[in-house]
Amino acid sequence: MLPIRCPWCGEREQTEFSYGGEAHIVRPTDSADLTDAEWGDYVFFRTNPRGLHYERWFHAFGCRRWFNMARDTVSGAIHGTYRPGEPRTDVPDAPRVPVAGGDGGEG
Amino acid sequence: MAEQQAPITAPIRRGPLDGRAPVTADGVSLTLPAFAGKLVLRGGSDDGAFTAAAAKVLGAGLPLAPNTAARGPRGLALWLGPTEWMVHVDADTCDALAAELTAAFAGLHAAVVDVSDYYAVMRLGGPRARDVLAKGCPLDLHPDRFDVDHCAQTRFVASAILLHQVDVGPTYDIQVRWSFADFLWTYLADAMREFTSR
Amino acid sequence: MAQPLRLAAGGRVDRGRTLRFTFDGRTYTGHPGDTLASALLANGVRLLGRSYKYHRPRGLYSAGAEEPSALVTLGAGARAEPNTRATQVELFDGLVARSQNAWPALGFDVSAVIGAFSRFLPAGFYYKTFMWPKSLWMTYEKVIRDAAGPVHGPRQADPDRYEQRYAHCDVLVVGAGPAGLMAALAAGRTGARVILADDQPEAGGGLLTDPAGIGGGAGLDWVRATVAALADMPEVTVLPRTTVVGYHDYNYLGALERVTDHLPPDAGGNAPRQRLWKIRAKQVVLATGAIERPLVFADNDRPGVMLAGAARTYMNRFGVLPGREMVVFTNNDGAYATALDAASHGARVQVVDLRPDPRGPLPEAAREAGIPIHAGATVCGVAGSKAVTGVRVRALSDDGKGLAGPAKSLPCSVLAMSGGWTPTVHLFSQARGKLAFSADLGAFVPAAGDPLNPNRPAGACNGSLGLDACLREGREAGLAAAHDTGHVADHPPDLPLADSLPQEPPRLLWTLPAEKAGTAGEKTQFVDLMGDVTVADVRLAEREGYASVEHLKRYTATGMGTDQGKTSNINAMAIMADARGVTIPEVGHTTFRPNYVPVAFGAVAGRSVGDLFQQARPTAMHEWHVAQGAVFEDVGDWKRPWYFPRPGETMHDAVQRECKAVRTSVGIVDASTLGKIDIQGPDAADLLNMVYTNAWSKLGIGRCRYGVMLNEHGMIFDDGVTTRLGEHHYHMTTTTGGAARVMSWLEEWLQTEWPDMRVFCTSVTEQWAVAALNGPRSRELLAGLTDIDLDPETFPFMAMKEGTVAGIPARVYRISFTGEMAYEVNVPAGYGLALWQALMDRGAAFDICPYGTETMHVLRAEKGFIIAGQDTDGTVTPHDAAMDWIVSKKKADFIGRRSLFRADTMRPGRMQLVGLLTEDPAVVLPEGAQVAERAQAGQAFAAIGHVTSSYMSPNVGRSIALAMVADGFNRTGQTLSVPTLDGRVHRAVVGGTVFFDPEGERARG
Amino acid sequence: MKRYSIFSLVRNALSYHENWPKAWRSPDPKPAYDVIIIGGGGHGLATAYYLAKEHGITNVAVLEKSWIGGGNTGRNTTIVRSNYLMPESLALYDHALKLWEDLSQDLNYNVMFSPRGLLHLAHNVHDMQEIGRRGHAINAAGVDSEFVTREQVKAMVPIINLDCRYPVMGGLLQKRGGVARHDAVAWGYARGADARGVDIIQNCAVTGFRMDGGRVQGVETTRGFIAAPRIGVVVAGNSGALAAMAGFRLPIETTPLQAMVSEPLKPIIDCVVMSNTIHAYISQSDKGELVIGGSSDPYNSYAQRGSFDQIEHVVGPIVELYPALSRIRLMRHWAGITDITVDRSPIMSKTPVEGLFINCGWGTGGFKATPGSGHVFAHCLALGDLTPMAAPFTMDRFHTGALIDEGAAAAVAH
Ligand SMILES: Cc1cc2nc3c(=O)[nH]c(=O)nc-3n(C[C@H](O)[C@H](O)[C@H](O)COP(=O)(O)OP(=O)(O)OC[C@H]3O[C@@H](n4cnc5c(N)ncnc54)[C@H](O)[C@@H]3O)c2cc1C
Ligand SMILES: NC(=O)c1ccc[n+]([C@@H]2O[C@H](COP(=O)([O-])OP(=O)(O)OC[C@H]3O[C@@H](n4cnc5c(N)ncnc54)[C@H](O)[C@@H]3O)[C@@H](O)[C@H]2O)c1
Ligand SMILES: Cc1cc2nc3c(=O)[nH]c(=O)nc-3n(C[C@H](O)[C@H](O)[C@H](O)COP(=O)(O)O)c2cc1C
Ligand SMILES: [Zn+2]
Repeated sequence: MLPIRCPWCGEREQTEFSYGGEAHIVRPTDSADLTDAEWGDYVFFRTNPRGLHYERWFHAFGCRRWFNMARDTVSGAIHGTYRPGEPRTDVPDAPRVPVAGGDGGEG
Repeated sequence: MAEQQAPITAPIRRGPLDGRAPVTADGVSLTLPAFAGKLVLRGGSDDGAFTAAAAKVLGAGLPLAPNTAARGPRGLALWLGPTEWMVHVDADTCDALAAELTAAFAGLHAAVVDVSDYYAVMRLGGPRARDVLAKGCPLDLHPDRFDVDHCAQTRFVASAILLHQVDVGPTYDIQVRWSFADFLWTYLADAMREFTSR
Repeated sequence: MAQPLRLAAGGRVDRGRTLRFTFDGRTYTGHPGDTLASALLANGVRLLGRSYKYHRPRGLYSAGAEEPSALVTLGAGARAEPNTRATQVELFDGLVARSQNAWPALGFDVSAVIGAFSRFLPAGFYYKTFMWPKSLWMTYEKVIRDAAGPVHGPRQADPDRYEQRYAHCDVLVVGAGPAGLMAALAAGRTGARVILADDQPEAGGGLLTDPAGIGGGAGLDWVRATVAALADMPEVTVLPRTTVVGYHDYNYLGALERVTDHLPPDAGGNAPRQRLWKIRAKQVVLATGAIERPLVFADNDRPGVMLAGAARTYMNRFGVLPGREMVVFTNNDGAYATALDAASHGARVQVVDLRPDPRGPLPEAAREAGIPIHAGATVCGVAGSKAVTGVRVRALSDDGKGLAGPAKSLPCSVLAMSGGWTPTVHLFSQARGKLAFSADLGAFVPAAGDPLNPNRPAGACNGSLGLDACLREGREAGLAAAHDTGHVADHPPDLPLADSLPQEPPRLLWTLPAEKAGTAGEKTQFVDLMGDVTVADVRLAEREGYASVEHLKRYTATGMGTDQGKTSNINAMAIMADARGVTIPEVGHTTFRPNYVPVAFGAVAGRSVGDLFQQARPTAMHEWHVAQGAVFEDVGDWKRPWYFPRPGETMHDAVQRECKAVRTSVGIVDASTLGKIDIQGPDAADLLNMVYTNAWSKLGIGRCRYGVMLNEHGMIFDDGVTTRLGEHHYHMTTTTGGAARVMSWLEEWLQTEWPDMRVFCTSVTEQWAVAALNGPRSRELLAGLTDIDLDPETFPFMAMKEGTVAGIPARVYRISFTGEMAYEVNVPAGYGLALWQALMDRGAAFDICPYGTETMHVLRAEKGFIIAGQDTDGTVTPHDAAMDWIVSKKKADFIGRRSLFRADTMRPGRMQLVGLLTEDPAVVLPEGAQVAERAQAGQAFAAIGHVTSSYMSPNVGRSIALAMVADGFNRTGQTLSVPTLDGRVHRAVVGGTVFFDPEGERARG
Repeated sequence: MKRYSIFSLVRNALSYHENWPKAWRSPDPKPAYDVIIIGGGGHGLATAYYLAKEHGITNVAVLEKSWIGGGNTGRNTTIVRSNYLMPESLALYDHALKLWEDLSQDLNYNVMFSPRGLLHLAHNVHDMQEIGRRGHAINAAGVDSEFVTREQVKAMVPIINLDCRYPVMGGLLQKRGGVARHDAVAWGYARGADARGVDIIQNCAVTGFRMDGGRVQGVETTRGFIAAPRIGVVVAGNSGALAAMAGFRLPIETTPLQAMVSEPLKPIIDCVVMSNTIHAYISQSDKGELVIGGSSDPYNSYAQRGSFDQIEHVVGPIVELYPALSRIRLMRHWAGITDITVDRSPIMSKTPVEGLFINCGWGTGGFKATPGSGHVFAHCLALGDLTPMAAPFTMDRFHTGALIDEGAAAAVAH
């Protein structure tokens, strides 16, 4: 169970969240002009990387906000969470370790 | 066609937990607080016009800090999210307040939704309340982390709850959907069993 | 004396009280503080069970969680608990235990003859045989299955309760031996929130075995003082009888507290039997100690052969002398302490040491005490089968690989052995920690932790066996862990001085030479007692190519028993290394996985079973339905009335009656469970235009419209009616099962794709109770209860009005899922029951008929209305569902639109929704029945579709069905075959999906 | 290959089993092969076996990054059945089931395939409709499946609690379904392939592809470059990583799936019982432990470990459905990494790289397909093209929309 830091509510257990797949996939606005293959790529094909993954989570049992998270699919390390529209979290070399003291929410 | 007929008796408003006797154990009790009207307010935390309008009607600012509640002259406002608050008010004044708020929000991107019946509230209090909650709620409720007028939307086992610490007792108000209320009540009462002598 | 091996004094048992218990029906006594194992030992009971495969007699091997041998079934009836380690069971009065894997009796077990055939049953023998004749395999298999399991499980429901709780701390310390206590004390002094968990009933760990001194006094006095100091710290929680069983990512650990297991059944009051703690710790200190290793020699599994440390534990902790004649067999100094203690209790003790010249302080002390030491020698045989009566000892050749000199027989009743110590690194390794092989210890030790799971191994767990090192490492680990959580001690505890004797290195001989050469000798040298795996099996695995450590494990089942190889794995790896001619680290170790010790399923399930398994969601009118004898249907978590049988009615009768009543007079259905979403904001219509296939911009205020939602694959996933309440205000309804999904769907698109859309969605599902009146007299009925003008001119079909109904503020929607004139009355849920009762009271005059979901389904099928999820299944486009009309041709975009134009979605001949009328109107096709162009009874056929909905319709006066059929739209008028499993083939004609009131007049009326 | 039999067992017993040969060799890789199969799981090994046995192509290497059978083949709940809904899947899985029925004899290795019957439980009207459709569809295709009543369920599984939170309404039984010994499947295929000349090379991880003009030339491995004109990728959870090495993407996400075993017991559940609504799958191995599978962790991961809440998610339902198991203990739990497609159906396909074929996407349910998958894929590799049985399963379907949606019938509850 991952401890996930909701960008609004602070750190909560994973069971409060639902997973929303890869992040930063922009829905084509010109879909009518796309080939079946291009459209299929958008709908079905994901990077599924071994390693750093930018993904979406939904704070389903909390504030009901969607947000993004950078996580390593091999080491399990969560590198950070950020709100939609914010730039991708910079990923430092070291995985995140629960920090001394303050892992509370923003409030 | 308006062959209007008055009902024979005034309709009775019921909650899902009506008639439940309080459950008590050593150091913890489960009770029903008085029925409150409940309004969801929607608007941006960063929308000054909205927050000002809300503050004006409510007589106190909405709590803008996550996971906090603020009491004002017209009721208790609980932070639910960056664009969402729950306001608990006296049931009798709920409609009027909703109307006032709706009027105050005219022209703004904001909303007022009456959810008085959607949710039921139960109250768990006493020195052992934390131990009972820990049996299903993954939040850290240590007083250093969660104190009076902190609130959180979280879960108790499978139920989504809105937890609000009322006093240092500690006493918690736990708000849950109508259809989950009976289950949650039963679960909490069961969780208290350990603290009852036979 | 009742307990022949009980010492007169010493140990932690309370001789003042006597407890009675039975083992295999015989009554014995013991004392508070005993384990079942120590009590049995005190009574001289050696034979405790039979082995898994060969049914060899087995006894007590250890004194802890690592026990591979002494498994019993505890309790009886519904409380019977198989595979319980006698070493972990605290004795209570009235305890009942039985041996396992023996019939008819432990002493005389018929299956023991299997042992005689053991040479035909080497590792993996079943892969090589039982293949002929093929037809007999299931018979062979039954025999194998019956033979394999050691014991029957209970058949009745478990009467006990199990709880769970979450906990949070700065520092979790696992193990309350000297290292763990010191760590907890040091961390506690900083004010950090500390949890100290230990699987034993009392703290002390190794100090309960070893009376070493600390700080100038007795070690156990130091333990007592430390425990008292911890009890005074408000932020420290000490959990005895609590085993940390799983270490999951981000320092999330599961710990099983045995709350009342040590009490007689029903003596625990309202406390649970066990409690699973789910602990999120910022830092962890692993002070789990070390497990002693057996030596591997011929017949090393006989009852009476046990670990030297365990033998000492029985003496010092439990006041039991394992035997009056003891041989200590060791490769290290530590076991001499066992010899010394036994001698001090008057036992006749001899030591066999693999090392040619043991000279450490402990061996010297043994010499001084007059204990004979056979140095440079090995045990090469054990006499006695159900209990050890003696051992054969021979000198070792210099390289340790052969035997030299004549055999000596040493009589003894217990052989206490020690092959050295293996740090208990299970949790460290579960936490992704990397291990390194320590050649000194002959064991894997913690090397590098994983940053995801900040922890510190300390003491014996870290490979530091000396008491002084344990205390020092514990203190450092406790302080550092607390420091990393932001806590510093003003007065950290001093490091107490401890008695620690220097020890000489062990002589690591992983297999000992046997008197019989080769396999003949190796096949009684047991590596894994639990799985009856011998040295011969390990070598066979290597020979056959199952040489990687993981293949070894799986081919021989080493380490796969309930002990998970705590005493055996390292020996197996070492023997494999020897067989392969490589080093032990080259062989490597298998993966440590939870659980550290097995955990009752009940504890993992917690209270969420039975009545608390999963909420059953009632509507506001539920009570009424129950009182009226409704039969309920589970729809998701909801309880919905399925039908309302009258006395004597079958389901069919009731449904037919309900169906007729709705179309002739008026029916009422509880529609509260539909999902409801309040949508507000200037861009609300834009949102609707994107999530629905049809156009929403022109919907008038107070008007309702039906919509279908597609996923991005173009397939229908939900539907419902949405009503415009105000300029920028809509009320959406969804299917019952789809409510949460649709709500999340809207939020997902709004928040992640279209953040600029100014729309707020708020779920209002349970704010509204909904009673839907359906039927030609519904207006008449409602009119008598409402102030709303029901004139169809001003309140037409697909419109909504607000007002009061029965004096209750209400929204009334003129929408219809039955095709009848209908009014869905929505009131705040608190008034739901009052509304329902008022409608029923008033409805009496109209013969109002309450109906359930089944009737609702028949009625909508008569009208050809789909149920998303029944008539559609995630592969159906609106076109397939004969709903082309609902897809806007003008809108440039909506979710799923592009997918409607893919090659396959435009392919002719797709499955399409049609109506089917059987030739015999009395035949109701089974739902799910397959449709064929032509089929013959009892023969396979190419299905071209299937029946999605099928009912006897009293209103159409015959059976009706909906079906998905390939190229269905082009088959109108065709007669198709529908074979059923009873061997009949029905014929049915393809037609439209609307069977009743095709013009739709009734709903508009 | 020395044949295994009761006679050879007795003969070897007399020589104390000291003369058994290696089940498979451990050769060093040759510089080049006719076909390379990446992945020494059941599917890869079966592919090699059938390439050799059915197509006479024996200059084949199976490259396995660690030990054979250690992927999902060695960590699955071993359920074997063919009662799939869609005709394309049904054909494929029943092809596999028929091969299972003779597999021990064919391989001369007892894979302990045990067709003890497999029961799907229905707990609500929607479930009944779902099994109704599936049962009829399967029967139409001439494959066995029967509906059973609540009472029959009880007779088959006496410890079941029919009146649990979602009462059991009935079930669908496939008598030919059952379980098999997972490890033995990998080992039996390895031994059979090896005996026919296939090189099984363990501890040899593929780290890249060498390409020339869109054609594959061979693979880079931790043991050097190995050439082959035709290569099959059969690496389950790692398919995405291998595809990335070859420069294309797959419609796959890799997620952990956990399983667990109890302590061993004498027989207590004689068939395989699956329940979608209660989320519990259980069977009992020949060794006596209860083998229980659960639902996938919800997120992508290559870590071969899942989260504890998923374990709770499975064990609660098990206790609800089988209250007598409450006192039985959970001994070990672990995870595999599964390759999940959107439509829950596998991919057998050519790839954008000529000469490179992929067989993946079996996700949480491919153990049962092992013989069929190997058989069909071997044929494709031998042919250099897809066979009719494989053709519906190409990657193209994610572009045309011709999904084979096995999740479909269980779609939405009304
Ligand atoms: C917990 C669990 C339960 C399951 N239960 C069932 C069930 O009951 N019934 C069922 O039918 N199916 C089940 N499955 C699914 C089933 O296990 C798999 O579909 C099937 O075993 C896949 O076999 P495979 O040979 O394709 O893959 P694997 O056995 O995973 O083999 C792939 C191999 O490729 C190797 N590899 C990966 N990368 C490389 C590389 N770069 N170079 C070389 N080698 C590489 C891996 O090491 C691995 O050995 C379950 C799966 C899991 C995880
Ligand atoms: N040869 C030798 O002389 C020798 C060898 C080994 C240990 N020792 C002695 O043993 C002691 C070791 O001290 P230590 O503190 O490192 O260890 P310890 O063995 O004293 O204490 C470890 C404690 O952890 C508990 N434990 C283990 N796993 C657990 C789990 N998963 N959950 C909960 N509790 C668990 C054990 O029951 C035990 O109480 C020292 O006194 C040392 O001198 C001596
Ligand atoms: C069908 C099946 C039965 C198993 N039975 C046992 C068992 O009896 N004892 C055991 O320790 N592990 C058993 N395991 C689990 C393995 O020990 C191991 O956890 C699993 O193969 C995954 O490998 P890993 O844990 O080494 O990563 C079983 C696994 C499977 C797939
Ligand atoms: Zn949040």
